[in-house]
Amino acid sequence: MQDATRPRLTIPEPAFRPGDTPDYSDVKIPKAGDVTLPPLDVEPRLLRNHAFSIIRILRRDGEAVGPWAKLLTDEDLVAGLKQMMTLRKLDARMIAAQRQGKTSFYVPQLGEEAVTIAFQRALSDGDMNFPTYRNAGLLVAQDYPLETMMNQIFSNEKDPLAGRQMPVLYSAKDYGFFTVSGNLGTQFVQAVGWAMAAAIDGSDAVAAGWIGDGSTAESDFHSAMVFASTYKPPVILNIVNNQWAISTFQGIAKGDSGTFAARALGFGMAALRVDGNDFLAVHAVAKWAVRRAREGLGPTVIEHVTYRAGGHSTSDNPEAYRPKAESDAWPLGDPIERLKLHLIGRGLWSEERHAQAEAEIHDTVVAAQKAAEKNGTLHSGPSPRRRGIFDGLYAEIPLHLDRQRKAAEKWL
Amino acid sequence: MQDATRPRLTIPEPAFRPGDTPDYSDVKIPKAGDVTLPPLDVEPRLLRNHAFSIIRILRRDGEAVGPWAKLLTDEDLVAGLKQMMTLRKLDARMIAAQRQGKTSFYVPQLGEEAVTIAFQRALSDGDMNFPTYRNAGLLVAQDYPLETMMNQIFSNEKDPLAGRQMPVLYSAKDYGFFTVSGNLGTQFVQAVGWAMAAAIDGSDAVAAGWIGDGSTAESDFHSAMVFASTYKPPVILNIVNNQWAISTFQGIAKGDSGTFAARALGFGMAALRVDGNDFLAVHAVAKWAVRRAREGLGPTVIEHVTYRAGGHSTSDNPEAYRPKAESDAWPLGDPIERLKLHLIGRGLWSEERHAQAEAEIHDTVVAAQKAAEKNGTLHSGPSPRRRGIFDGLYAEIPLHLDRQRKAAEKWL
Amino acid sequence: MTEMSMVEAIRDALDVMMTRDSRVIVYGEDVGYFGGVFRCTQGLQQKHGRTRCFDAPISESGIVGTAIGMAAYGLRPCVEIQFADYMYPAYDQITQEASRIRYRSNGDFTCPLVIRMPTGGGIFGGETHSQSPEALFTHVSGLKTVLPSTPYDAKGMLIAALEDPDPVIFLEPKRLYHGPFDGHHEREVVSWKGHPLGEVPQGHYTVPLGKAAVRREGEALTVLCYGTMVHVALAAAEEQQVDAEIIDLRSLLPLDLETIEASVRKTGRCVIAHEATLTSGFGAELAARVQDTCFWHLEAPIRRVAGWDVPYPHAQEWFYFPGPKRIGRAMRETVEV
Amino acid sequence: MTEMSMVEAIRDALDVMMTRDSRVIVYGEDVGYFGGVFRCTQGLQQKHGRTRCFDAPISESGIVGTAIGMAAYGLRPCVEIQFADYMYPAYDQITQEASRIRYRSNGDFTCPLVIRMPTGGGIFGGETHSQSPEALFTHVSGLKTVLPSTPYDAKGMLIAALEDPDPVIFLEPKRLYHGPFDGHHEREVVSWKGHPLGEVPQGHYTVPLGKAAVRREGEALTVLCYGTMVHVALAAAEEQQVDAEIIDLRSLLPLDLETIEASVRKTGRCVIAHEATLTSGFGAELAARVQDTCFWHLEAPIRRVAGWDVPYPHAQEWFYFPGPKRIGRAMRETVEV
Ligand SMILES: Cc1ncc(C[n+]2csc(CCOP(=O)(O)OP(=O)(O)O)c2C)c(N)n1
Ligand SMILES: Cc1ncc(C[n+]2csc(CCOP(=O)(O)OP(=O)(O)O)c2C)c(N)n1
Ligand SMILES: [Mg+2]
Ligand SMILES: [Mg+2]
Repeated sequence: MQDATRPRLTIPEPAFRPGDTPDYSDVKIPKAGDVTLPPLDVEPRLLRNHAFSIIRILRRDGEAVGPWAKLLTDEDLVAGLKQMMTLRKLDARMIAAQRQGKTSFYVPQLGEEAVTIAFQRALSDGDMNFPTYRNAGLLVAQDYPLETMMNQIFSNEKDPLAGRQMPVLYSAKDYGFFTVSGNLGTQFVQAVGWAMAAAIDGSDAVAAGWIGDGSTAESDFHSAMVFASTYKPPVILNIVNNQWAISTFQGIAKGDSGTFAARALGFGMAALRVDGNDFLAVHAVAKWAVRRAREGLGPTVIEHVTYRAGGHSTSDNPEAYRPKAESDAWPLGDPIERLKLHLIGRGLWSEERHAQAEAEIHDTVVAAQKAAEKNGTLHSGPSPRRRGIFDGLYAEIPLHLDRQRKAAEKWL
Repeated sequence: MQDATRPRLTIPEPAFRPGDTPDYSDVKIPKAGDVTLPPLDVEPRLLRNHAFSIIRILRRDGEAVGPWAKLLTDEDLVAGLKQMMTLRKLDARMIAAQRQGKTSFYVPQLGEEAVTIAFQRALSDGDMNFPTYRNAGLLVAQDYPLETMMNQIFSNEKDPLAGRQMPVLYSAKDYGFFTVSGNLGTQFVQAVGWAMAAAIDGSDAVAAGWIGDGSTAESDFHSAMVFASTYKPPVILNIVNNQWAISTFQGIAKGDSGTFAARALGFGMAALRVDGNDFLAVHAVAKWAVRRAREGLGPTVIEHVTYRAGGHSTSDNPEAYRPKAESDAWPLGDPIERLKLHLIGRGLWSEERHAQAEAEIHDTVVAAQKAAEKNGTLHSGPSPRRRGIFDGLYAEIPLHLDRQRKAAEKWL
Repeated sequence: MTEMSMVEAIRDALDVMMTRDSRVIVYGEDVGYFGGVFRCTQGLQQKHGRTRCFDAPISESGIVGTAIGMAAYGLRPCVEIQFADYMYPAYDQITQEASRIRYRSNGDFTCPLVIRMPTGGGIFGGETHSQSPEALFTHVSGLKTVLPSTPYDAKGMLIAALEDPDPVIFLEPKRLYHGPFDGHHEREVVSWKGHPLGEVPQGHYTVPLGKAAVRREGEALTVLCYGTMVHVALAAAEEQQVDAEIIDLRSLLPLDLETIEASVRKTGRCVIAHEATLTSGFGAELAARVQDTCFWHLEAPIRRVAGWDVPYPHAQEWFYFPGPKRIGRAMRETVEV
Repeated sequence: MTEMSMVEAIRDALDVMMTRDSRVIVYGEDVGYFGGVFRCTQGLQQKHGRTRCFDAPISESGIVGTAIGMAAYGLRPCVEIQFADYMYPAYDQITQEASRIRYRSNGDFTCPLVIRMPTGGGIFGGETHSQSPEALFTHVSGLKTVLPSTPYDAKGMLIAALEDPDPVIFLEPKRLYHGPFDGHHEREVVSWKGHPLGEVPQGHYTVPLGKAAVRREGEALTVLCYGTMVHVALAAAEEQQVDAEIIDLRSLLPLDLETIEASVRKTGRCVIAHEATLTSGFGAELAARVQDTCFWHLEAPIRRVAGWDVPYPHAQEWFYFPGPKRIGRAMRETVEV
């Protein structure tokens, strides 16, 4: 029916589908240490290679190489490893808890732990993240109480959000963690606004926006780019490219060419593309961008190249749309294994210490869970006050809502 | 109060404000003929220079030079010149008519006539424009009846849109002109959808979307870029950069670096930047992009660099925010003067023929206006049926609206 | 006749229409290869090809915006918004564009377009997976807004929507996808299998948009409801032993004023139920109309039972949801006036 | 006291607050150097500096989205949407974000934010410069929606909004910017100069959000209205010689239920007027509430007079606009029942 030279609709397709054997051997991964370290006041248009290549520090053998290396202390690295392990453990326990009916829903960050945990170490008190549902690492990196997270996950009596929000949509102002929305993308431009406010106010705080690869298609992504490129406030705009948006691979959001970081180039903004499974590289890049922002040199867009090794959420079954073993084939490896190898190579860590840390973390997470479960879980034990749903919509309750509250009393 | 190295909010400002003497002598305008003509199947990422430079054919002395030249016949050129003159005359008469209270509102295209008139000549029957309010040239280039346009401008009895729409928000399906919206930007992504439909349908029609520099900040611009870069339908996405959005200069939409065309590069799409006041260049670029689309080679984004020499609309007074003489200082000149010079240089035109054409066009436009005024103007003479406002909202009138129609009868 | 869940009925409607009419194109987030997070489009890409059913970028405004362009071209796009809660980014394209293409162009262009979206709560989805935004569409001239409460209607109405020359907002009460949920969340989930309205004819048939269905005839009062609330109201009438006339509106705009008015004139009493927040919900329009056209027949104030005026809370959703107890009590109080 | 137009009163409120509170930031399309297409921000950039009042890109969602971030930071942004008709691209940020920041974070974050937008028709603006979208805000829990009908209220309410800890939608009836327009478009334009409510105190004062104003006391019926319709209703009462009690709601949410109910209980009759399209307009909510809480006092059906259910037509706008004749007739018919 169609003429060979006539237009056809291109429908991008992932390389592999269930039944295929994933094989990334032809994907070119830039060598660690290859990408240059630009000066903080670099002209954004000179960062072309930085937006197309991948900034990497950790080699296959675990050695840290290149101009971006050596920014973290030994303690930082060990702490970071433990936090990544904690996050992974938390995820595993909470997925199990969901299966046991203790919560309605959970979102894991399996395989992406380095992105948020390494990034957060580049921020300071007073800075503000505008996260998505998959950024709990920003809290874990600050040793935010696991029990409090679980209280929300279990929607129990001590849920800091009083049962109003779904699990994982945390809010923690004191930890620089903006209330997470269930609507994709909205936070990205809010981050820019927060940074504009900091600039107007003359503070030296910086904001960090977070968005997933799939969500870059949303309008708010564009608004964020437009306002950031025009007003140049101190904001870092993080795109976490974990290759998937529920069942949809990143090619549907991006088309079949270029990178997400390249979108920033079109706006004259600094753009870096980083190996998101390389703890050192993520941190180095974050540090560079945060310094730049704090010194008034403008916004930076960072694409974190990683892989969503787990399901999208507990409601998802990835085997329906991608090969089972795809995450193992993913060429950038596992962030925990890679940092572990590096630390062992530097004599800062060992298999024994790792096993011991595993055990300790297990105990800590289990203890937190026990404590949280005492406060109730979704369907049993104490739960948030029902009448509380009328509180705190406005600073002061208006008459029409007060009447509803009174009418609702009879149903309590 | 602020530390020197602390972030501040950048507020881009135009180079000149009322009272200043505009001076563009330091603005580098690429030489005519300098930019190469890429093959139709060029890889978009190779078009970097095309997105940053300006494709120009007409030299200062009127000569057409370079690889993009020689696509139009002599008749086409003369017809194009006359159409530009017609559009300019139409604008002048309608602005005057607005002052006389014959219409509520008008939008001129003074200084931008080449963009639409040269572009339209690259389209064929069955193609579809998705225009803005400032694209009447797409109709004039097809010798659309001036009287019909005026019937709408005057909201009279013969208004093809029955009085429902503001002046200039034309609709003319048979002329490949989609109904213009008063909401900025919405049409840009609709154009992509239309082209997707053409591709699905196996037709060889192409769509052309239109948007202003200021409106590229809208969400729909992003949606258009995302869907066009993913599905690669036969669409040309035109950005008319006339430097101003009402009182706001283009730096507020774009920031202070780069070009609008460059935004497309971030999406891996072909991008061209063209001298919008160069009739030949606009046409050549349009032809290239249309051929590319029709052969299934994907979308092209074109930034037309021009200048809004008049007010934004009859409601606007540009002297409140920019120097009076700024349009004269504009280095790309006037599209009519430039084409005229070219034609005279080639012996196809003369001052006498020009004066004669002026007079003829004047008569034609005046005659159309007289005829249109017979059908009524906004406040006098016959006007669209009032009861007609209940018609055609749905294919069939629903009961609730029918009841309103009946209730309204008593007010007729 | 086959027994179908509402999901299957929707999928079947799409399949029937994609088979009959090559202009019908189905797309949205995750609807292609995977078949949609609620599985309403499962298998359609495999059967009808990749350019007839495909995945879209996560851009609701882009999905609707491109669909308007497709409709203007002459195709019949049917797009899915993954949850009604995510239609807000597309609200401009829906309300300022799709709804007005025909009117503003005086018929030069039209916009036959169906926008499907799952609506309503009861799945622990919190404020962003539970909303019922129907009143935000009924205030917009030029749209049709419909929502089925049974598999039979879901298929017949979706086919009617796909054949309609104007844009239709097709809301799918997600709590009804798998069974006639009556608000008794503490009981076992009931399935459509075995339910008379889960019997769905094969092939093509339509249920006209704009006609209400009387789900229960009665003399004591009229209950106006739609979607999940139909089943809740039926349960409430039974439990409270009230002889209610229960009207399933099915279509909010166009609205079946005649059926509504005839019923209220007969019963003299009226309760309205919906899950959306009370203030400025569609119940307001219903109450305002009924009190106007049936004033002299009314023997009691018209009562509205609705979601409270707060965002849908996650943990307290069953306190928020207007269940059979709340609706039953309003019915009882209204007949006792 | 100075005589001010509504534009001047709005500008003065912004100036007073920008002077008192360095957290107040004003931005929007064309509001900076030029001072806004309706001139409401004229001179503010020159006086308060470029980072306190500036031009924004044409991105309503970006304007509101950044303002939410600013409010979360601790500033008090006041953004302008050039016409209410252009708020739709920002509808997601307004209704799903601004309205819920406090609630969903259980008070951890708040969103003190004012969104100003000119509303209503009567300037030959056609379907995209004339809309009255108030009901699209009143259905959203967490927003306040207000609109003044006089320069005095405009200034006092805008200051109150800027001091309010929650997001406020501040609708400005553009036909009232320069005078108390009563719908008689065929007559000379009347100016605020000389009008008692054009007298505006200097400096800081507030008009509380949530209190209605009785603009005319009467016994024969209650008229509920707001914005331009207040002046239309006053003219209609005069012309029809009806002893109407005319209530200017000023604030739709929170709503002054007590004043409304007391009045209707007194008069037993009620007419509601607004310019927005009838179906699912805010009048529906008013009628639904009044018939419920005042049922036993009502002696006639509540009548709504509103824009017809079509987009605001350009040439026929005075046929669309609910002018003094249409409102007057509804008043007369209601008292004569
Ligand atoms: C506005 C909106 N549209 C759709 C959804 C449904 N949804 C939730 S997550 C998701 C995929 C997001 O993918 P990505 O941005 O890549 O983030 P990731 O889950 O990979 O971290 C979708 C479509 C939503 N929550 N909000
Ligand atoms: C959604 C929306 N926002 C704002 C406006 C008001 N408005 C009309 S034209 C205009 C400026 C547009 O500038 P640009 O895109 O550069 O086009 P130009 O007028 O220069 O052709 C603005 C802000 C609108 N019509 N629609
Ligand atoms: Mg992803
Ligand atoms: Mg412009």
